[in-house]
Amino acid sequence: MILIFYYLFLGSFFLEGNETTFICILLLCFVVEYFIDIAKSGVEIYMRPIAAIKAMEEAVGRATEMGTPVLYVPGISSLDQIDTISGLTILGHVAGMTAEYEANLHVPVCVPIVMETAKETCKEAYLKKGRPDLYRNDMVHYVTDDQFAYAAGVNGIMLREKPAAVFFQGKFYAESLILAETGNSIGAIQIAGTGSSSQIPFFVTACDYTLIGEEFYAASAYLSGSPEMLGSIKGQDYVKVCCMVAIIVVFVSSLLNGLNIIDFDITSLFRTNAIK
Amino acid sequence: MKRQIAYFLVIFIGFLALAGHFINYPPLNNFIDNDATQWFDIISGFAAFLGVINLLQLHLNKISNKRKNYQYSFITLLGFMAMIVFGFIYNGSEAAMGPHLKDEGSAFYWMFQNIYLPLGATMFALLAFFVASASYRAFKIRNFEATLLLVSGIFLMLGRVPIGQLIPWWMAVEIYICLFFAVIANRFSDRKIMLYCLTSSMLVLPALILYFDISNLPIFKIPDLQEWIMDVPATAGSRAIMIGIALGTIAQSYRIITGRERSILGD
Amino acid sequence: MDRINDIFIKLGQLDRRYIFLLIALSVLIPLMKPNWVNIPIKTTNNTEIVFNEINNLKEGDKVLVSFEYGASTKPEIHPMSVAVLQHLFSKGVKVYTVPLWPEGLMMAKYAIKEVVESKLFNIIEHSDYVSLPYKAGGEIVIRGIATDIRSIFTQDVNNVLFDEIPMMKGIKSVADFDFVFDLSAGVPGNAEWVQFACDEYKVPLSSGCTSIMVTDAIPYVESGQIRGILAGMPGAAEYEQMVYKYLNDLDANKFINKEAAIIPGKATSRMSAQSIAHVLMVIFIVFGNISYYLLRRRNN
Amino acid sequence: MYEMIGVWCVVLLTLSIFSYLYGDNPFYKAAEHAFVGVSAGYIFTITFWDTIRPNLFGRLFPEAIGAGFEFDGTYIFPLILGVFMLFRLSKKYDWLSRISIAYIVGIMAGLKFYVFLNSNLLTQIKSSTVNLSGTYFTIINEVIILIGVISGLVYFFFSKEHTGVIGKISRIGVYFLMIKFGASFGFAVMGRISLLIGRFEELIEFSKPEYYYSTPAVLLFMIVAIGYWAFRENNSPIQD
Repeated sequence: MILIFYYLFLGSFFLEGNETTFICILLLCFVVEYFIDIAKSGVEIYMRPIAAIKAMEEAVGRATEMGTPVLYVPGISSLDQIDTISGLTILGHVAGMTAEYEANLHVPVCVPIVMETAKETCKEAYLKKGRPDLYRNDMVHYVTDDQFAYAAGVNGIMLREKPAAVFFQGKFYAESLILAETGNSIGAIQIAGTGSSSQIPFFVTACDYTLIGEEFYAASAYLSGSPEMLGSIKGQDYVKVCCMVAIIVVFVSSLLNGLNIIDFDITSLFRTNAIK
Repeated sequence: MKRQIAYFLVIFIGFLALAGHFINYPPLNNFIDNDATQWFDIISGFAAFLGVINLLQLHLNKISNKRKNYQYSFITLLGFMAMIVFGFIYNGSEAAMGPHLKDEGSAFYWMFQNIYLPLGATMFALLAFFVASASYRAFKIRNFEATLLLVSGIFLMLGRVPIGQLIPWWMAVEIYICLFFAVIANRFSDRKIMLYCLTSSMLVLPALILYFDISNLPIFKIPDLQEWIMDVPATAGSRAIMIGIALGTIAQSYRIITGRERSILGD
Repeated sequence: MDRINDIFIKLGQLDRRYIFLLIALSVLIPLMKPNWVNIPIKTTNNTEIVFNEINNLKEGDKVLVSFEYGASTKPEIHPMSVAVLQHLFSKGVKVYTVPLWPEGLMMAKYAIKEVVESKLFNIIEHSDYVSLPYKAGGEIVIRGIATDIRSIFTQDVNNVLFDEIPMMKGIKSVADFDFVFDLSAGVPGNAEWVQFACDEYKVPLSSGCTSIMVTDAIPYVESGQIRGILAGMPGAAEYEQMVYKYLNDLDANKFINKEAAIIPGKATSRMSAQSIAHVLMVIFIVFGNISYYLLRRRNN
Repeated sequence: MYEMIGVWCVVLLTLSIFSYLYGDNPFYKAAEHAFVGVSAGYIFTITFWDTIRPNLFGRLFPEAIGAGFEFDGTYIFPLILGVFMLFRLSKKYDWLSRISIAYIVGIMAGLKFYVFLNSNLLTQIKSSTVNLSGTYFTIINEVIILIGVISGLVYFFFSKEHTGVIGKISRIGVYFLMIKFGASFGFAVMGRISLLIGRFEELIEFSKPEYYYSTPAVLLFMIVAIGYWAFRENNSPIQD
């Protein structure tokens, strides 16, 4: 229905050149919504255990036992990166854990607007666990906007407070290795998660657990455990299958094209005229 | 009610931003293309003010409570105030206020050049040391995965400097053999047998290669092998990660703009 | 045997501060004493292409050199800039510098200053070289240079109007240049020069870039859209040596002042520092593994 | 004069940061705190002069500011949203700031949705074509890439147990990921060492007589001071 409507008004009401993207979005919405519906109807959804997510509670527990704070680093980007938003959603869950365990949470932040959002997230998390008394306004504080100055500041916090559990969840750049190595040298349990593909190797080698790429974005849904969210993850898996099929189709068709068996350039389908 | 407004706004704005890419309505397209991110910058600019207040609060608190290491907070406050004074009050150069930030004669530029830049560059350079200690610790032949990490790391390090070009083919062969045995070392129950196998293959294989005259195959040149690792398996790996990240981002955005992921607004 | 094993295991548990110290020395010594370590540098094909392209330029040709790097990437790129400028001036080529990064302005200034102060060449500003100011906009500036340079720039870096600069006469767009050389460390960089200017207007382009960028640029080099490439520190060292040899072998001509000393560039000693540090790290890794192996066997 | 002070400043700060490699010490602490303060001030100043003033006020009061923009009344909205942000400071109206945050989260989620779908997902799928005009070697390489991408994606399956066939394929995917990580690592080594070279060259330059041997002087002073602190700490009965 929507598709017919779309093609009917293509050019006048809709921009031309974006057809493939539009169809992909429709397909994606449909698949995800379908699985959310299934999950809502009460069907049990299997989720593969991810070690890093399981370890989060353990790490908070250990920090509580040792009487040291839990350090949570939400990356150095602003809210314009989905990574930062994902990091903050995970922060919501971690703050819930620290509220339960009565552990001390410490969140140094690099960007003021992220600080305000993180404060909001933590406050609500404590409220929801029924421990608003434990929330302090200085749990979340601003360090500085500069990448390496922030790294230096967080380094200092790690060296002097010696947190037993350190979370790195967000968008990281070159400073990732400085942070992870310092955390490693003070012997903290480190759990990292990032979508910055060039920084994943450093986290993998210096941290105890790492959420790699896609796992990181799914972590919040995992932690929430609500059928709606789990359903969306299942839907995401099926979108992935579609992608794999598409890759194989592209490969095979270009193979056939090269052998002159068919005469159709499939890449022409992927034309996109982005407004950027 | 107050909360509902925020949720509603996320959903409304999210779909508006998405629709801006498809609906043919120039003001909307223009907004999505330029103004939307400008607005974001402006709002974060206002938030910067909050950051400053927070910073001052934190350090003044530290000083007034005489918490541990409070003396250093004076340095932070001093540095901060100096930048603000040089940025808004004292100029020092002939340029007007505003452009003076980038004028070589201004006090602000002096601070930038002699304090801010060297500190940043040196923190950055610390990475050279950390990358060394991290690789020392991480590149251990624990299992097959770790070995792959090590192999591609080492070949990249060697293949990209002139020394890599000086490594002759037979040495490359010996390196391969050693690596191979390092991986399968645990399969041998007797150490002697392993050593015999190792030495014999170290002698026989180069001889075989010489006999068949295939010593100038690219695989025996570290720089060429390095290039292949970069171009083929590493490309495959990074493409898989990239697609994964794209899917994760898309799904997360979808959860946000359909109002399902709310923990960021505290739910 | 056991004693040797002990030594290895001890080595494996070395405090990381010793590693730091060794890394520092491995970088510091080749930098301070370049003569102590002399690793022969083999020139690669891509560097030779760049050298030959520039070598084929004639007296009076106009070359645009674009600066897109800053302080953090200066060790890698700056030696290329100096060597390229030396090579160009020795051929009597007219050089136009344009920065596309804010810091590129300073870098261009330093590079020109270094070459002028070496007193090796008989060059005068505004008749042999001219520096354009920095304009924000990245690829928009490239596009502007490609179509109408005067829509973007009206004066040089010292606020001298183009009409008063003899060598700006007849320069309207990128097509009026005989060659473009791009020194880049990111975006905008050589990819933008290919896409927005040189490909369309058929101006030959070469580039020098950081080692991290090379993988992205290689497709353009293979297709000939970029003519050869100086790849990171190794590329800089290779090119520098070629230029050094070329200047030494050169007979005196009217562009070059043979009485001045020809100073070898810095990339070569930096390259030995880099090589030594890499080898040291590989040695660390090997030792680490031996000790790990021995330790694991002992614990079994 | 100012230049000479600048040089000594650079040397002192550079060496103070490097002293962290030995361990946490007062020099590093001082440099770290100075860096935090200066950078916060720097960014705040730059944000005002380069963003707020030209992009916001330059559009609302084009004549007074002269940033080259025409009057644009819609920019009253970011002004309002920005002021809402400042309501964080009030206890009563701090809920208003949520509206600003909601705007940002919504707009970024919407924009990234499209951008990632287009430029990462679709172009990556598109680039998996094979070019038959190459040699056998390149075709084999293309096939290896295909296998790597598919198996790597299988590793990211969340709703399937990694056992049996899926487990085996995802293991192959992990191998490819590991090779990629190793390669990034090797690359990083290269780039980072060149940064260190840059810093060391500056320090070497500043140890010349025309700078009054700044580097060795500062270095010596720091070694003595750190040694003295270490000595005192070892002897003092109370340790913190």
